[in-house]
Amino acid sequence: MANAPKILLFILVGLLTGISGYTFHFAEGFSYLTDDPRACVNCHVMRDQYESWQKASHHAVAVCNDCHVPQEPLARLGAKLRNGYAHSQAFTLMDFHEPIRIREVNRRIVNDNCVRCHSALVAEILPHKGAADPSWNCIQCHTASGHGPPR
Amino acid sequence: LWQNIAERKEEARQLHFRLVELTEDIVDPAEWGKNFPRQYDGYRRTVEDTRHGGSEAPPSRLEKDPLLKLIYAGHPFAVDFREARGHAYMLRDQDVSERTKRFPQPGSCLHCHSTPLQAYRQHGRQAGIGDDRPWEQLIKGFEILSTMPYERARAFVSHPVACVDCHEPRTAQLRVTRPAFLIGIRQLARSQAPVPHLPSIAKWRQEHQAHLQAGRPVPEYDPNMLATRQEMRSFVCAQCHVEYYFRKPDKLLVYPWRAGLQADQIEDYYDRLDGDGFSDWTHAVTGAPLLKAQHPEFEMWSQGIHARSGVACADCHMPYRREGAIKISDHHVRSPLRQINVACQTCHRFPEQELEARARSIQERTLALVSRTEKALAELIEALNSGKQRGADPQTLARASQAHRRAHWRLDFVMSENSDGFHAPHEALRLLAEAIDYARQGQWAIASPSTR
Amino acid sequence: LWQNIAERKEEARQLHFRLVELTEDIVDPAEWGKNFPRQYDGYRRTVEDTRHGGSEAPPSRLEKDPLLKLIYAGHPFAVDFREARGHAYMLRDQDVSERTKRFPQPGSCLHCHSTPLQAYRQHGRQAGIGDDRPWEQLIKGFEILSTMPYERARAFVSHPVACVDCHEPRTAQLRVTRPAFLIGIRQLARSQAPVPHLPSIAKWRQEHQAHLQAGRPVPEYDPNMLATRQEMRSFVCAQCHVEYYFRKPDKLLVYPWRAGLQADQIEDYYDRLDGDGFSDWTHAVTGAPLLKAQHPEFEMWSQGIHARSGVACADCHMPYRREGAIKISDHHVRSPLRQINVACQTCHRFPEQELEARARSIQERTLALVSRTEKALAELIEALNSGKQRGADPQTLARASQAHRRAHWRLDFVMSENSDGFHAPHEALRLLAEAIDYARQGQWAIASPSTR
Ligand code: HEC
Ligand code: HEC
Ligand code: HEC
Ligand code: HEC
Ligand code: HEC
Ligand code: HEC
Ligand code: HEC
Ligand code: HEC
Ligand code: HEC
Ligand code: HEC
Ligand code: HEC
Ligand code: HEC
Ligand code: HEC
Ligand code: HEC
Ligand SMILES: [Ca+2]
Ligand SMILES: [Ca+2]
Repeated sequence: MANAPKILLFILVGLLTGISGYTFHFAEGFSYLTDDPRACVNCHVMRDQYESWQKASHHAVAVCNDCHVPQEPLARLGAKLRNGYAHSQAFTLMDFHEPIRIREVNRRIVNDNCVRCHSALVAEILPHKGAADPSWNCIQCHTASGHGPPR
Repeated sequence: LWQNIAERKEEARQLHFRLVELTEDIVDPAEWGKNFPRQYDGYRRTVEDTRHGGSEAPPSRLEKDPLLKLIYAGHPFAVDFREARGHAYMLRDQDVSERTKRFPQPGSCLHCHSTPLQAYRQHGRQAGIGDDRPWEQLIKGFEILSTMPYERARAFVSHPVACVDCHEPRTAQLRVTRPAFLIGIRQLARSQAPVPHLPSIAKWRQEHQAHLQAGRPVPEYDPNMLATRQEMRSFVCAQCHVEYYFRKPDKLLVYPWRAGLQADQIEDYYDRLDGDGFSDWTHAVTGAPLLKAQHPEFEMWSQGIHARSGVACADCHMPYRREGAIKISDHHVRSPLRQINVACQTCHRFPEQELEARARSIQERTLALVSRTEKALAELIEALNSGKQRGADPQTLARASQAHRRAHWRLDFVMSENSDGFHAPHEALRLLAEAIDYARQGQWAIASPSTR
Repeated sequence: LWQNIAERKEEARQLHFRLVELTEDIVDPAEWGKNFPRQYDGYRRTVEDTRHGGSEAPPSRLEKDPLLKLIYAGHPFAVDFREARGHAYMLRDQDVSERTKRFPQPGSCLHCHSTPLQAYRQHGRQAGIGDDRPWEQLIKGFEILSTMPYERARAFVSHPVACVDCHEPRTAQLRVTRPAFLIGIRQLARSQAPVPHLPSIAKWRQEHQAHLQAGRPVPEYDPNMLATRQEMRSFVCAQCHVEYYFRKPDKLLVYPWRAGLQADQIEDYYDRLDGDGFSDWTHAVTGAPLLKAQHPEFEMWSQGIHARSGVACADCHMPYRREGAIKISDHHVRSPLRQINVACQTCHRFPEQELEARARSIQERTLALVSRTEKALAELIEALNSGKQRGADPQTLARASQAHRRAHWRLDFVMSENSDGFHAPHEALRLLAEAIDYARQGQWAIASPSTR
């Protein structure tokens, strides 16, 4: 992956949130934009998910961004922006719901990623109305795929 | 971009070749099987019935539990009542049952033991309702066929439940087709009864309110249009696995959901029906006007924690299974405890024996309490009988008789539900506890005038 | 933000400083609080009682439910019986209860309402048992203090439950210290009763068998050595939240687990005790020899799905909560429904309102059946009373009296358990159903001789 878009993104995020570059650097914001799972665990509140990911069935085949970020470049950028903003805000205010719960939009992203990798296998069971059918949800049954069973 | 994704998704779905062009008129599952061989294979395996093999008829519940003859005295169930088995047998088991052979039955019985859709349409058409009014046509045919004598109606159907009953032929999408269900679920939607497990009904109710307030015409709740896919995965079963009764006097099949799905709500509905209340039959010993409960799986499931958690019938009874490179729904509908690994372990990360032990311990607690309740009910029947012999006063007898109705309904609701309590463990025990209380109160009512 | 992150990173590294060298003799939680300020903060907040504020005494259950005076007639509970509240109040609430003020009670009461460890040791020592035999010393002191009159024993204790009761002073590791529990759990281990939720006992039993077969001496089950950490997270509570009785005649405290933890097994134990059976008191109206159940939380939890799934008391009542970068156990022990997000959502992915609704619906079904059972029991009491007045034959009265004992035990077991059924919903309803059956059978027994 080229570095240019990341830097651009970083500036954008900085502008959006009014965070100084230094702050974001300290928060290892750069690494947040990479695919290295350790980037996420820079924040201790992500520790549970990091550790549970390591123990779950996918740790050898998928890193955080394989599941949590859309793979189409444009959507990818959009999601990173949106989530970067949400993340900075949550982290600054520290007013988020605990335990942390995935948002509906982000769940949809994850779901699309399940299908992306497993499309052949699940071809017959996909929603008949395509992605427009909001009721279908791999995670409903496979809660444990990303992060193992709940504690 | 959107287009892109949508296209690829569509592409991903086109895996199987369509060898046959399926239409409404193709009822034979073998034809469907040409397009969907894996599902057809599973479907056919319902002959390998879970517990009761390919024998002539499955074991009698009356022999296993001798009190049942007393409890059902005067009802055809006291003559023949057996275990359920695989879907492949549904039509045959009805034909050979003493309940159809020795008692006059209506065509209504076939609604859930065959594929009557074509016959309904055809009779509606013959009654002069054109294909341009499909709903009216269907309902008309349903009414005509259901109110015929069983033997006459029987000639118009030939298959047990078939693909076309649950699937739209062109897309194979899930659908519901049974008139009594379509009417029943409308009435449920129109009721006030809370249904937290059926989100599309809650949504329809809101819109319904909005329509009413705006003075707009109010469309009925239509599951085929509005239900979520997850709801459909239960509704297809709720076409048949439900409590029902035959309307008087024409014996048309009705699902009693106008006041809700809970046993108490259904009882309430029956108590008010036709002004002075409905009863299926009069108990041969006590003369009490009783209700017969039949397989309320859908109603019971609705009271349970699985329904509340969005777990559908198909999740457990038709779980996905991997066949080579593809994942399909197991069409060999049967007890989930026969394949706990696919039916339960995706959601519950416990060993198979442990999960089986959990289900069994729920069932054992329930069955032990069922026997206890049966004993109480049998003693009430005896007390009522001897009270009548002794010439107890009519008021006393009426009180005891009312208790008999209440107790019988609750016991029967649990006993004729086929999961032995698993679908809603807490609710099942609540009903049994109430049944015991009513039965024993009835007994006491008989005894008390002479002791007070 | 910068500041924020820096702080958090700092926190993450921080362990606690040991300001005080803690020993067995340091009972005062304030001292412990110097090393563990966060846990101490939580502990102190048990004065902010969940539901019943800091008032002089929490609401009376006798006033809320008038039938209770009849049901407990003749027992101190008919005089004063209140809601539980936070741990901080345990000693005070016992002191001011009419149950200690108006009835002679033994020192046994203090076992669970104070920190008696030091006093036990001291009395053991004074009785001549040296520090080299700590177990004997502890048990001796326990026996001496427990069999004293309450007022005398009271002078030797001063704190409600304290850190030292659940934690080893040097390492802060969990431990259990209550003699009645240590003895009770040994007896449970020696029994045959299945305990699938307590793996270390199952393991000990196997080893026990092996020792026996090899003719080796058999060490007793010792939870402090053998229990898993997850078991310890329930055992610390099971030191007190359990059914108990006072041995006759010396009133020593005993946990009745020799035949198992289930209500039926405990009843069985009582029925056989001392040859002709044990009873706590004689009912003032019926004369039946009854059992009093007290807060069997541990026993009830043991029958539930959470215990089977390895969920401990502390998971729900002392959940981990994040304080900065550190996760600590919430020492403000209280109702989990006050903080569903930390108490339940770590395991259940449903919204808070939904989880609360699930718990409440279990409680509502249970409480509705509790009232139904109370009515049945009250009617039995009335029937037995009028039977006695009428001079019914002794055999009839004995049968009804036995039914009273069975029914009362089951109702009381559910009613005096403090989760309103949540800890084991299915088991609670089973017991109530049986209670109704026994109560009404007793009624019938009184009525039937004259009607048969
Ligand atoms: C700057 C610290 C930090 C970093 C780095 C971080 N997170 Fe988070 N994350 C948080 C906080 C704080 C929340 C809670 C926000 C909320 O719930 O509103 C959160 C919530 C989430 C959520 C759930 C909430 C939602 O919006 O759906 C997901 C998914 C998530 N993070 C994924 C990731 C991934 C993937 C990475 C690495 C690529 C990552 N996080 C890196 C702090 C961080
Ligand atoms: C194989 C796919 C997959 C991978 C890889 C993955 N996750 Fe997730 N993650 C999920 C799913 C699925 C959920 C939602 C779980 C649910 O809704 O039941 C989730 C939820 C989350 C949440 C929200 C918490 C919650 O329980 O709702 C966070 C935060 C998160 N993931 C962070 C991470 C981080 C950090 C990594 C990498 C260390 C990671 N994830 C790797 C699939 C994955
Ligand atoms: C980056 C690609 C990728 C993504 C994204 C992904 N998977 Fe997988 N998944 C794999 C691979 C590779 C395997 C192991 C090989 C196999 O069995 O196909 C696997 C295995 C599995 C398995 C079988 C093992 C198990 O966990 O029991 C399941 C179920 C599964 N995935 C579900 C999901 C779900 C649900 C999601 C979305 C939350 C998801 N996958 C996302 C690549 C992926
Ligand atoms: C509302 C749907 C429905 C209707 C109407 C219906 N059945 Fe059934 N029937 C079922 C279902 C579902 C089962 C399987 C569950 C069970 O055995 O309780 C079943 C099982 C049976 C069985 C096998 C088990 C047994 O009870 O012996 C017989 C025989 C039977 N039905 C006969 C009849 C007859 C006769 C009628 C008409 C009087 C009838 N059915 C009407 C749905 C229905
Ligand atoms: C057209 C009506 C109808 C529909 C639709 C239907 N069933 Fe049945 N089902 C029956 C009848 C009738 C029987 C009893 C057959 C017999 O005993 O001969 C039965 C039997 C069963 C049995 C017992 C099988 C055994 O091996 O013991 C199960 C389990 C079952 N059905 C589940 C389901 C599920 C799940 C669905 C939906 C996916 C469903 N049914 C849909 C009518 C129906
Ligand atoms: C969470 C899993 C689950 C769900 C959801 C579920 N069931 Fe069941 N069902 C079971 C289990 C377990 C049994 C007991 C099977 C046994 O005893 O072998 C059972 C038993 C049955 C039986 C009797 C089967 C027999 O062998 O006689 C029928 C019929 C049935 N269910 C129909 C339904 C219908 C209809 C629905 C939806 C309205 C439903 N089930 C929802 C798990 C489930
Ligand atoms: C209603 C429940 C349910 C839903 C929804 C669901 N699955 Fe599954 N899935 C299952 C079950 C059950 C199995 C186990 C099948 C087996 O072992 O034969 C499974 C197996 C799998 C496997 C592993 C196959 C193997 O053993 O290698 C993958 C991968 C998978 N599912 C992906 C998905 C994806 C992607 C989605 C969303 C499109 C999805 N699933 C939706 C129930 C579900
Ligand atoms: C009693 C109802 C019922 C009957 C009868 C039935 N199916 Fe299904 N079928 C289902 C359900 C439920 C699903 C799961 C659909 C979903 O999740 O959207 C399904 C799914 C399917 C699918 C989609 C892929 C999959 O496996 O999930 C195909 C194709 C299919 N069925 C073909 C058939 C054929 C062919 C027949 C007749 C031989 C048949 N069905 C009979 C209920 C039924
Ligand atoms: C699609 C998911 C799913 C499937 C499949 C499923 N369950 Fe459950 N089950 C749940 C959920 C959700 C709960 C509610 C408790 C919770 O939140 O964990 C639950 C609760 C339970 C409970 C405790 C509730 C009670 O009534 O005591 C038992 C026991 C249980 N399930 C057994 C089974 C068995 C046996 C099967 C297979 C026949 C099964 N489940 C299939 C999701 C599922
Ligand atoms: C085995 C441990 C144990 C013993 C012994 C014990 N208690 Fe308690 N006590 C508890 C627990 C636990 C609670 C809180 C739960 C409850 O209220 O049921 C409690 C609550 C109380 C309360 C407040 C609620 C109420 O019932 O009014 C009083 C007062 C009380 N006990 C008095 C006594 C007296 C007097 C004795 C001796 C006769 C005694 N206790 C013996 C454990 C015990
Ligand atoms: C030394 C005995 C003892 C121990 C150990 C103990 N408790 Fe208690 N607990 C009591 C007594 C006594 C009360 C009642 C206090 C009162 O009402 O004055 C009580 C009250 C409670 C209450 C009611 C609080 C409220 O706010 O209404 C809860 C909840 C509780 N205990 C849970 C626990 C849990 C969980 C544990 C273990 C982590 C535990 N207890 C350990 C004796 C004990
Ligand atoms: C799965 C969660 C869970 C577990 C495990 C659990 N409890 Fe509870 N407990 C509850 C809930 C929920 C309530 C009901 C609280 C309410 O009504 O406000 C409750 C109520 C109580 C109460 C009464 C509290 C009050 O406010 O009066 C006591 C005491 C108690 N539990 C002790 C225990 C003990 C001791 C154990 C272990 C043996 C235990 N609990 C295990 C969830 C749990
Ligand atoms: C009724 C029992 C009980 C009492 C009293 C009690 N604790 Fe705890 N404590 C626990 C339990 C349970 C844990 C969880 C331990 C574990 O999981 O290993 C715990 C954990 C701890 C820990 C480990 C860190 C953590 O938070 O998980 C510390 C330190 C601690 N307690 C200190 C104290 C202090 C200081 C006091 C007195 C002010 C105290 N405790 C009183 C039951 C108790
Ligand atoms: C540490 C994990 C854990 C915690 C904490 C927990 N639960 Fe559960 N719960 C489970 C498990 C495991 C089951 C069994 C079903 C299953 O396998 O999902 C269950 C089952 C249930 C059920 C269905 C069983 C029944 O008896 O109907 C309900 C309701 C429930 N939990 C509510 C709660 C509530 C409310 C809380 C918080 C007070 C809570 N749980 C805390 C793990 C947990
Ligand atoms: Ca009926
Ligand atoms: Ca007792």
